[in-house]
Amino acid sequence: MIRERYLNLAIMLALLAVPLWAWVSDEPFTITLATRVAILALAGVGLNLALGLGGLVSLGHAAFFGLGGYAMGILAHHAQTYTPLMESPFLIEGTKSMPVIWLVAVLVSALAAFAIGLLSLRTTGVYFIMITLAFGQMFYYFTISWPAYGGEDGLSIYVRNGFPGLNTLDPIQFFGLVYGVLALVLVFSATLARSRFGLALAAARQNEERVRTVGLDAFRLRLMAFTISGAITGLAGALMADLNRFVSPTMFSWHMSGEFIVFIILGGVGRLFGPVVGAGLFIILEHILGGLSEFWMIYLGALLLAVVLFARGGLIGAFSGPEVGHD
Amino acid sequence: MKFRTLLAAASVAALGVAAQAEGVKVGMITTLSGGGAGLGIDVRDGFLLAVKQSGRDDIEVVVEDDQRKPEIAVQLADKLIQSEKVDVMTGIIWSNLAMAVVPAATAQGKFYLSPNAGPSALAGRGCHENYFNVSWQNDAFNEAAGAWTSENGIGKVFLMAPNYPAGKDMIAGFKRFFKGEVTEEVYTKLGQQDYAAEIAQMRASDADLVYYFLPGGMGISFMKQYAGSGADKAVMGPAFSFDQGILGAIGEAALGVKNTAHWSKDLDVPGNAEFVASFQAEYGRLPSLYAAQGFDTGLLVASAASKADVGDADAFRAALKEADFQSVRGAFKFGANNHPIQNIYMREVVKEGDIVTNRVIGTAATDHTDAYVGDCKM
Amino acid sequence: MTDPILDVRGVSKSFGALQASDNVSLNLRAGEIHALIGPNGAGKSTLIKQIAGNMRPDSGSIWFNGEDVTTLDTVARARRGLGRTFQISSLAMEHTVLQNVMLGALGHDGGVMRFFRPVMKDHALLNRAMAALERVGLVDQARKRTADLSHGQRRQLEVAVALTLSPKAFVMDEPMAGLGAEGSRALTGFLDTLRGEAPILLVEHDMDVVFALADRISVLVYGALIATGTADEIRANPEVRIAYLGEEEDGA
Amino acid sequence: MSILLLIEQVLNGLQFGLMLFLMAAGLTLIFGVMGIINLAHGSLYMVGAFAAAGVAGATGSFALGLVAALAAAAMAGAIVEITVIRRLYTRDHLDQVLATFALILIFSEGTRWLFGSFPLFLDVPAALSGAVTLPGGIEYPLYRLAIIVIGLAVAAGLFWLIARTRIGIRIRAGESDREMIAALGVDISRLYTLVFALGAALAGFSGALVGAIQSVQVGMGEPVLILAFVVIVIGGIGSIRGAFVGAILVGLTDTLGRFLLPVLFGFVMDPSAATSVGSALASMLIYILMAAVLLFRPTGLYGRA
Repeated sequence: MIRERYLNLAIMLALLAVPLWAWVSDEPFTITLATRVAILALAGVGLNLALGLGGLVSLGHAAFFGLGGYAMGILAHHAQTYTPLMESPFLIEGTKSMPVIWLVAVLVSALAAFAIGLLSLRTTGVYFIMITLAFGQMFYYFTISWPAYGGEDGLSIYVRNGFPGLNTLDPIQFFGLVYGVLALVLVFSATLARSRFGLALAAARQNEERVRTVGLDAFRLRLMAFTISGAITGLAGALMADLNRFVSPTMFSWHMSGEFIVFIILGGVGRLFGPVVGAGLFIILEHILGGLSEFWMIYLGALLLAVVLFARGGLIGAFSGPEVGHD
Repeated sequence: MKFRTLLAAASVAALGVAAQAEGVKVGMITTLSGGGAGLGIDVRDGFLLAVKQSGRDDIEVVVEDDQRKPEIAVQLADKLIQSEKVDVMTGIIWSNLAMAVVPAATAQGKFYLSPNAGPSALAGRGCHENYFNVSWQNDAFNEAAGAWTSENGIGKVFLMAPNYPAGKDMIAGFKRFFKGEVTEEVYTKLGQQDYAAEIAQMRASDADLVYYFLPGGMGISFMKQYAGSGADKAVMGPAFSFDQGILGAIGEAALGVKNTAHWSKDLDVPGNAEFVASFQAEYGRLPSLYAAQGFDTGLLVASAASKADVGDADAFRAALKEADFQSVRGAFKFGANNHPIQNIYMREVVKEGDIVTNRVIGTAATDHTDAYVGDCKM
Repeated sequence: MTDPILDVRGVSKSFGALQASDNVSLNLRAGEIHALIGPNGAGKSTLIKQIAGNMRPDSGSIWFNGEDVTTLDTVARARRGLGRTFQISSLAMEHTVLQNVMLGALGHDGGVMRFFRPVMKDHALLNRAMAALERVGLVDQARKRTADLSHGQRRQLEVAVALTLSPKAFVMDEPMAGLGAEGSRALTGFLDTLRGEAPILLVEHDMDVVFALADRISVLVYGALIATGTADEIRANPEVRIAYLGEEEDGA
Repeated sequence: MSILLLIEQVLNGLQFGLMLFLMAAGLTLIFGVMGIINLAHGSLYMVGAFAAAGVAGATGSFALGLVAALAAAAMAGAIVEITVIRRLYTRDHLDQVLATFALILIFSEGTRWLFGSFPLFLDVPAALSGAVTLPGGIEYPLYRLAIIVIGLAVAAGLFWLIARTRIGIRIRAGESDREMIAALGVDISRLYTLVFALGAALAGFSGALVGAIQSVQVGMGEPVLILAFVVIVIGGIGSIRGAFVGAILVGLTDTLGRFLLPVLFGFVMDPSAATSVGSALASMLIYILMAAVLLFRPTGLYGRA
């Protein structure tokens, strides 16, 4: 058994080494794949705050992923066409600057998560799963039938947005940026888990009655967790949109929400680096299995089933043994 | 997602093909799994059949499955361009996927040949010298249908399409050439499967004709429900809801329905009968509209490859623009915006033996060109 | 006489035909241990739930520290200083022992929306938490996972968590349940010293404990209070003897 | 817009709702008795439709197709219960979501592997084709009328089964206390397999019925699945009566919303924008309904707290 800390370090190094190797050997597509892993991992890390730490099984996180994506799409679209976002009561222009877009993406998805959380956290268990799913679908159908920003066609952004001091069009530099964001969010996530809030949230997951009996409001804790979680997933959405230079309603589809959960499960529920491992494994499988058979999703399904039924700790659990309490 | 089909033979010299700097590498992104996979499979099979029949061994095709997800398509495009270093791209079935992939691909200097789908944005202001549409502009079949409807003295029409951009394009196309009155215009939810509410409206309407665009399963559901509803209005639509793959699922409910298309398997033009026979021999099923488009796209690549070296982009582009191949649709050439100028035919669903299929009954539009060519500044 | 800290006034609660609380009035004064006894199914748990805020009475009111708290929920009552322990241990089982008392300290401090400083290095909270563990004698177990504690240790931890809150009153639902003779004796001694800090409403089955600790005893039968008084008064009460003590002897 | 048209639309909503009920009843039964959240319920619907299309295509008999749909879906359900679901009873909802999500992938791609990518043909039986004239002069498709009748009959049958039969008593007992029923000496795992197969058969049956008027294709179960979830959440998970009321509510809301919203918006904006905005809103209407219900009753209309 390996200490989880060293395993985490190895994971981050591997995620860095693969694209660097690809950069040296001029395999830009591998860098793109690694970037995709990092972004999906980021979305998973966001969900894991709600799901792993808070025990909130959200089947609607695609809503925040999509909102982040559309925050990028809409801002960049207006900048690209030189049309203002709105003129009255005050002028808002589009932008091609990543930091601004990220900020908007985080704020918008946090706001949405707060509103959705306010309604859906009144419910628990299956009701919570289903109502988050329904909210996700609401966004999905809304974007499809809302004509202003392309409807089902989505929005294409021809040139990747800029970040001060970097050439984001260069795959390895964009990867570096995404990797940096992922690392920061992982640190934040670890800090959060060890903070006062993290302690109380984790306790609320295990025993709501206990938390209430010491005078802490479990609902408020969960609402905050859900909001932060949504914000991070929204940030991932903005990055994904920039990777693809494209946004569309499929970012809101419930399959997306399902895949986020799959990352977490493959890696190991509640593990800080679970989503990173899960996303990596998912992308690798997609490529290996996809190369073997047109019906690769059957094998993916079978593997997923096997992990759920027989390997509950996920991949990290298999290597580092059962989880130990944070202290 | 890698279905690599290597058609390059072992030795160029052994087969005596004129020495060229390099062959053409084609990257095909199409839908091979999930919903709508039938269309992609037909395009792929038609394309590969054309390449095979061309006898050229310098065309290599890499086929990838986009699962009908735009994100996947974009990633595959990155892969084909960055990793496989293809020269020509093709294969995308859906407008929204095309909008995601094509602008970026052409901006990176790749050729893109559309074997299906022609969003208006790519025909007008967003046109590009490296983008060739070998199928149709989205509005085309509908414009022809609108013209035909007016010419045949039908005055009142009920219009229906899903509430998404392609649906609205199609309805706009019909209205552009239709001179009569639109009594109702209904937009349904994308993916909707139950049309009882809309059919009730149709029966209550005083329109003479129901014109609708509902691709894939939506069209199947609608037609089956319409036929059982007792509604007696004539029905018409673009060919997408009445193509071979779909008629099998609708069955006799579709008999008599008119639809517009640029191709039909009974179309009497040189090469078409041979195409239908060879496709059937190769794959054991009747070719669809999509197979025909894939086939023509394959012919186009082969014709351009025989005229120019793909390394010389200007020469290759000129060779593509000549469209010097025997289209299974008959006369075919590219307009100023690299979109087809072609005939659009009116077809009727008939029964041949046990098989429900289409028959050409007339020409709805001759040498039809799209409405956006004027917006294209190329 | 000082106002009671906790004052239950004419509380009734029924589930369909079952009258779980029948116009119950009782109070808890500073410095006392008030034991609530009654046969199984007498409605003790239902009454405790209404006092702690898990359940709203159909009629009547509950006053805490001079304030009507009838409509307030558990969280609000806890924040006003109601320290409760459960009949069946209710702890965060995956957390360590220390983390559980830290949670209590956090509840007392109230500043939970803090995201960056590691909570387990927060000295103010740690001191409060460790002091509580010290008092119940669990310091040596601080780093253990709560799920790995023995049954008795969990009961001690429950009390420790309640202590971290520095409550104005304790409500303890059978804290001795499942403890061995040794543990029971230790806890009895501890509760005896605790009453000076805050009064205790004690639900308990063990009559020896009740008679040893309680300043006053209330007897609940079929949802209704049949008697309240000192240990001697209760012992002497014929109604209690018939309805409760007699039955207890038969049943035991 | 005439009053007759409105009545016809109400009938359509009713029919849609009853169809949803068949799906939702199985889902809610399985949840109520076993506490299992089954995302793969839509796959069983698809299995039913494909089995019906396959058998009806081969034999020419719609009735045989229906029988095949019931058998195939029940069998698939039983196999799934024995191999997978059985291991999930003691797990949390997260594992159930994941495992049944995996089952969706396996079922969908497996069906495509067996039947290919093109939609299958399944038609309304000749005896039920065409339309009938109802009192008041409404012409209504006979097949949809048949669906209404069948849906009501199945609903009545289910209520009877739950309330009156020995199986129903066991189901209700299992619902309230798993250990108690095991103590009574009832073979709990057989009961669970039976209930799961019954739910699956209901899904397969509705898949086959709907397959005759819709497209029989891979992935057809998913939109219906999500609607069925909305239904049982509105009705209260585990309650058959809730599923019935929820299904009718969703059916009517969706159908009438699609029809009326564009008309309503037509009063305040131009027709083209009105249809666009109206249908956009209509597609979200049932989710709004669901959110509204949960706002006031977090466990649904007939849910237990």
